[in-house]
Amino acid sequence: MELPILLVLPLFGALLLAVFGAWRRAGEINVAVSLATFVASALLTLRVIRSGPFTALGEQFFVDPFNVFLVALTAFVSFTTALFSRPYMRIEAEHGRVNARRLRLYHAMYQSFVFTMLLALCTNNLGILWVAMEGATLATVLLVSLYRTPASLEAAWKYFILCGVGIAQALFGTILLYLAAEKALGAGGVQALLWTHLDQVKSQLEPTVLGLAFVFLLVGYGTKAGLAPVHNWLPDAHAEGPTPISAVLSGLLLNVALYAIVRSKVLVEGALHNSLAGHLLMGFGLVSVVVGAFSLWRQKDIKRLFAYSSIEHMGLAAFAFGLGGPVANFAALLHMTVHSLTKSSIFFAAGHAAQKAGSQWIDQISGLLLRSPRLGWGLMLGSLAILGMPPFGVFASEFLILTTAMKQSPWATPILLSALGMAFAAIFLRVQGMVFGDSRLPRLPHPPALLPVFVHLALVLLLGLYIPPPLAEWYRLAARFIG
Amino acid sequence: MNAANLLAQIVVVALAVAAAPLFMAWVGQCRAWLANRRGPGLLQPYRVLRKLFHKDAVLATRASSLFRIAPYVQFGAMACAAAIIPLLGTDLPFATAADAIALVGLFAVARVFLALAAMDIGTAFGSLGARREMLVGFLAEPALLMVFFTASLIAHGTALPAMATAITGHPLAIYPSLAFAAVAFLMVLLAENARIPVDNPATHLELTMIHEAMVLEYSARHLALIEWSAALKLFNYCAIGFALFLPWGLPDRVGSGMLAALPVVALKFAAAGAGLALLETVSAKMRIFRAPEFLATAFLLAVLGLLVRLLLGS
Amino acid sequence: MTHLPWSAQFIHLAAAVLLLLSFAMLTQRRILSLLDLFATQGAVLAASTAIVAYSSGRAELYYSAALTFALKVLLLPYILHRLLRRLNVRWEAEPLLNVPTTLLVGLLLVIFAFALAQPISQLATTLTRSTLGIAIAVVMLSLLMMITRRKAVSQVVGFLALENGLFFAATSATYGMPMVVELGIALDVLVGVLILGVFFFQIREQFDSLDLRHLEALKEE
Amino acid sequence: MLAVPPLWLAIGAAGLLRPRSLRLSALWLFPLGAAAAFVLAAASLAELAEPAQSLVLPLGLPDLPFHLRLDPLARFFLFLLGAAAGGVSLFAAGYFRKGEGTAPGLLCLQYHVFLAGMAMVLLADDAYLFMVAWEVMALSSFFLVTTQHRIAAIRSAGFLYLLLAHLGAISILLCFGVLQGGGWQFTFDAMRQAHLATPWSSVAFGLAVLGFGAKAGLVPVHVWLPEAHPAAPSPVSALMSGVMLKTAVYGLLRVSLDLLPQPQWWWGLALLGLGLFGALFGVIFAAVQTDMKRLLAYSSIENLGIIFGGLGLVLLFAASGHPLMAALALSATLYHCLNHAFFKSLLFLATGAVLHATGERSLGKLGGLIHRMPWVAWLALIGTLAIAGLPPLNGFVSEWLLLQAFLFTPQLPQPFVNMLVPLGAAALVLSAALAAYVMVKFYGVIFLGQPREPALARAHDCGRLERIGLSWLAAGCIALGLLPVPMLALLDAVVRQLLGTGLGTLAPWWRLAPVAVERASYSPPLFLLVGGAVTLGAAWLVHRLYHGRVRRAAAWDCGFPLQNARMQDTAEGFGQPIRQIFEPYFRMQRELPAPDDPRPAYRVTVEDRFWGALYLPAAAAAQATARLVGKLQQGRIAVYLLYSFVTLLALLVFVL
Repeated sequence: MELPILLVLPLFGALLLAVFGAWRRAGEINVAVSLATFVASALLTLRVIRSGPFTALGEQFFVDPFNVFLVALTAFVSFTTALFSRPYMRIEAEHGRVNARRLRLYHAMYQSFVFTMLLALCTNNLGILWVAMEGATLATVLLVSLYRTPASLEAAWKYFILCGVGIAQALFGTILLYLAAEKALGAGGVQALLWTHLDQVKSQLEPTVLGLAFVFLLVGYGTKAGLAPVHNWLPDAHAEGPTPISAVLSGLLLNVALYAIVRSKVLVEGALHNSLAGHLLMGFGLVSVVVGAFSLWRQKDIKRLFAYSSIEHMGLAAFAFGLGGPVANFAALLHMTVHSLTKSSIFFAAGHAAQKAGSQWIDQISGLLLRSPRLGWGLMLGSLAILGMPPFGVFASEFLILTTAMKQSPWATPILLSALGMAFAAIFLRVQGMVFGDSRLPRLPHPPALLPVFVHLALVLLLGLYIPPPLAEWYRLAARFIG
Repeated sequence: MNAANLLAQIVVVALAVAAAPLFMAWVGQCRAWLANRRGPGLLQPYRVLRKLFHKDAVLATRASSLFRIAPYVQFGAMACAAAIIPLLGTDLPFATAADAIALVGLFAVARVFLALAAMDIGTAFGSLGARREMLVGFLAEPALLMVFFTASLIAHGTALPAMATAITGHPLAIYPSLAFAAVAFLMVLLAENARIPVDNPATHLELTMIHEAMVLEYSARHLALIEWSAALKLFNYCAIGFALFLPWGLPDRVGSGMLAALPVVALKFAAAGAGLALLETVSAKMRIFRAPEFLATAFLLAVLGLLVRLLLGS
Repeated sequence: MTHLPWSAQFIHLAAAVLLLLSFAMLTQRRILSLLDLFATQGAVLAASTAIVAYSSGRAELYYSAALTFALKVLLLPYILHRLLRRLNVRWEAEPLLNVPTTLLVGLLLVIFAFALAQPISQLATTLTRSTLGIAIAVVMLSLLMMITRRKAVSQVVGFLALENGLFFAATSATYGMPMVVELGIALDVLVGVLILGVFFFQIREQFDSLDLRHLEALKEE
Repeated sequence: MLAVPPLWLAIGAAGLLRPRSLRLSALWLFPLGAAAAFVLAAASLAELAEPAQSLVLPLGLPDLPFHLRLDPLARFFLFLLGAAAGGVSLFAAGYFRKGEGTAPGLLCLQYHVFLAGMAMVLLADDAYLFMVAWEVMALSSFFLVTTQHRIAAIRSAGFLYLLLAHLGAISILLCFGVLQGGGWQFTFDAMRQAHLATPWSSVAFGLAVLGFGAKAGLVPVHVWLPEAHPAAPSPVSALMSGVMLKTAVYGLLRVSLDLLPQPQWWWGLALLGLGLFGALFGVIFAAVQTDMKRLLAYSSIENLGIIFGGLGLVLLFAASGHPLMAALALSATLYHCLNHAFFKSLLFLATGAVLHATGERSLGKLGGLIHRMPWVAWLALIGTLAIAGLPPLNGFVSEWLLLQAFLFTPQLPQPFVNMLVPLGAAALVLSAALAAYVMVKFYGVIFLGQPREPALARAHDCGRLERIGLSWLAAGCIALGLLPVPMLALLDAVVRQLLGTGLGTLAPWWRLAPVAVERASYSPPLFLLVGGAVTLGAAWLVHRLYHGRVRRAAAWDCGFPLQNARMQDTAEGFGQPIRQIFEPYFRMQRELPAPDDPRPAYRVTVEDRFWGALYLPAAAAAQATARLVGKLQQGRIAVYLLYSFVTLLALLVFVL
């Protein structure tokens, strides 16, 4: 019963906020709905942990450890982001950057986005997965252009077109998958797109077609996951949209897109009996890591900076999934978790910092530690965490990924490590300039919401030092599901 | 370590301390003769010391206690060195307390204290002298160590008695490496004891002086101790030279043999003093910035000696 | 060819027309004509879907055909027409690639698409499987069109044509996707077009033009 | 012993309770931390020779929980940490009076996390915990370095520090990756058992040298050190230089002698060359510095160079089958680590006291402080003499031992190595002699002479806790100088653990004779006894036989009455001979005044050639690559679509 509630809640929230979104208390409604969603996801998680994977609603929905962990993560991050967005959007309104209508749009679309994410994660139907992914684009594209500045319009346009084209390629991939599945599962069957059924017959699927399908799916969903060289929409959209949206794009959307790729990879690997899919994923991952790391060097905009960092980290996770095997999959799942926690907390801090400075330009922000120490520490620690500094959890996952890579494909490790070093130099130099030094930044009209920042960072810190056995068991189960 | 040994040790040190000004005077006398002068006589240093000890010490107002300690430390270090060097025998008890490296360290202690004392007053001369002294020191010290190392490769140890007996204890052989080392040692000796061509003990010309610039502020008993320890240092260096390159005639146990060795040692000193005077007479003082080249040459010669030793095994 | 049933022959004809229309769209510079071509493409698509439905006896494909007709022949062209009239856009600016080169590249893409379709269509069990190559070619030509156009509207038309190609691929290779997916896709396309409409106004409001040259400011310098 | 790191963490966390309260941290937390440090030192020393103990904590990664291990090597370095940190913490309790930009409670947290991080590095027995502790150590020290982050130079120093630390950590991580061999096994135990092929073990060794060298300031990855040490508050500089650099030595020891199989002789030779080059390089640069903490930082480069050179010798001997000589060299190296921890911490703390009293770091503005700050001055004198390698203090002992190791070079299998090792001895003595030069400059310019600024007249001596801290470290210098034999006997357990052979018994306690008394011996107590007796006797005799009368008068002014403090040698002046002799080493810019300049000014800057040769080109290359990659994002949507299209086509071709 948790599953329908989980899905209906954000949908209901979206409708509610479409009406009351401009209300004075809309932010609180948003938080309340998100909290309810999170509670539902927690219940769902408990159920999966207790009784294992299950399908629901005529096999249309399927929950296993792999996606339920992402469901919980998604619900959690969307809840904390809602917490953050309440004062943030209020300050934005005060600064005159959004009016009541746009605020309503914002709230309604926020919940719709959460709905599409959860739908994409829970559905058993690869077609619906595709529909939900496209829906996620549609829900967020107007949010990216929320400020109606030339730059935000341009970013939204690129986001829309590039992701639209990308996702169209994924649709073709899905069609090819369907074509192959029909052969195995019988023509015209509704089950032919159900992942659970496909998974059972994956070794009978036609390899050539599946190889081609995987290329389409990889390029298609890879566009959404921000893998280089089809990542170009990502920095623009992250930089120009409101910060809560940057946080959820980076923290959730990229994860879900990667999830879609991994689901397809499982089928393709089963059919191909070779590691073509893994190698392709590793290649994309490696290119993304390198492109992301080097692009960081020339950034002047704080949100663009961390957007490139997301490309880098998605590349790392993709690389790990490509490596395959229990350790690498475990590491990739851990990496997805800690990345989305850390990156969203960074965006929270960076958003407030930019609000303070009245600009996203890095050289306009300085001395955060003097003027608002908590914000400064949040940004500093978050950045260090994302740079893979122990004892934060990102290090744990990077350690696992790198050590596995050393074992399985040693040639890739120097590339990865030097890219990580490059990223460190680029990001840390800029963050240090913003956090340290003297400051003339003004005070904010409302106290910033820093609780989510520190909650996220505390979780990431915990994961770096201690992964609770249930969580570890859960990751392990999920890793086994991915194979 | 029995009482006789201890007594012998004390006697040797006392002898060295007492004889050092005499040797200084002997070198001065030889130089005077070579310059066709009569010279002040061999007792002149003792007269100077006595006069200085009787005077009231005049200290600069800004002098700290470091300034007052330094002469005693220097004197103590030199006397200690005299106890280590096998002057009259190779079996004196204190020899095991320190080896050649410790000896070099001892000289360094004296140098560092004197340089610090020179800087203590805060005059231009003092710091200038300190700087030049340390410049000479940092080049001379490694060179001296390399000389010791060459000898230690022959002796299989850095203990000074071992070095002294290494040559005498074996059948007579020619050590080309020791020739290099000897030349290097001579150069170090000249530099370390403020002799021509590196420094001129007889001049107070500020452009060139090293040692005298440092001790400019000292007077009375402090100056006396410094002068005495300078003499002792020269004496010690010569004794080291004898132990390394001319160790013949040293008894290997405490006893009457030491008395017999006394004339031999005196003869060596007389010859060395004359040679030193001759060397100083025929050479000219260098510019101060040639000094590093001079000492670098010494260092290189010593290293060459070491390598020759390793290459030829001789 | 002679022993093919007439329905298959019709479908082949429709496929050929679709390919031809794609080439026409690639070269068409008047935007209103482009819209007409798009509507025609939609009509051919709907017709071919209906024929497939008839020949294979699958009822849900009729719904698919009807949906296509309603959406791609009536609704979308109507919306776009209205937008164009209100935005007052008529001509495409000079394309990034000149027409002969575009056609040449298009030709190469068609060859590639046919090669690509070869192994897939051998697998398909449908009557229409041989048209899969054409579907892929339509997809690729639409992509090419998107790359070479400079006006936002023509890029969108390219995008919709891409969607058509995909739809054609789905029907030709598999007799269409499950209905629930079809509906979802249709909904997405519809919402997408509506949002695009909003966008056009926002863009014009900001830049006084729908030329994509204004949308090249965000870059690494 | 294991309770100390958590205790430090708790003390640090307690600082956060009232972050602005100076009383809490100065009166309670820092002294408590110092007490914990002393307990750690005492416990480690007492158990030094006990067999290894292991512990697995239920923390860390699921398949790789935290492994801890206490063996003699770890205990020795824990002793070093505790002993030095105890003194430094006591000093810090008195030192952080005003807060240094960061709130005192936060500073207390960072400081104690730093201590705990170092302890955990030494305790770690698996790669993950090691890396975590290693980076925690780097991170906490980074925050301590950037305490006064409002100064731009300090920010860039901190950045450079953390960047190089991170690159070093990456290298170490790669090294562990190689060490694991084939299986995914990251406990040190598993690494010991992994049989690595020779080329791979050489790769691992190279990576370890690079990674640990970056932390230890090994040339050419030393550039952060002279920037970061002056930037940090003095107790932190003292800890970084005295202890943190030693964790790098520990790491290299752990990898090269414990984790790796049989070492190769050329590793030793390479490390010897690198280390001694670094020693010379460091001391030459130290001689020309004008900032007192930079001078000490370069001196740390020198000392770590000597230590690495010693390690090279150890490896060389161990690989050539001369375990006894290797044991001698290892004892010397470890002893030097301990010595350096004491005297360098002492000197850094002394500079801190000077800095607090005068607000000046530049040697050109100090002078004559022995009159105003006698405690600091006399205690610093001990450190100065010790670091200059003068008997009977501790610096001399390790130098002596190391030279013995060089001199007793047995017949090595490679003839040319036989030739090179004595050259190493030459480089070592040269750098030791230059160190004396440097330290005379350091001490003389700061504490002796006339005050170069009028403000120095207001300088005050340090407080009570600070004196205790300084005295502890000075006492350590003396004790280690006078009693090397008992300490070496304790060290024997470490040496035996790493090499299998120790130096054996070194009796009697008062005489150090590692090989044989008749070949080489050194007896510091006797030495001090005789030297002291002669010195005091001479003084007694002089006063007894003559008199002790003293008159005070102005210093002689050569008849030129306008002598002032500016006529003394400046720091630049004192370094001038070195600058001239070693000119090709420096990238020097000099501004000389014209003869008719009414306001003559002299300025000289001396820079490291490695900047131009290594670091700037690397940064430029990264920038160029970044520019190239930046071209991907050039703004035109058609091009982005083209990327997508081309990627798709390329992959399709690839798959078909």
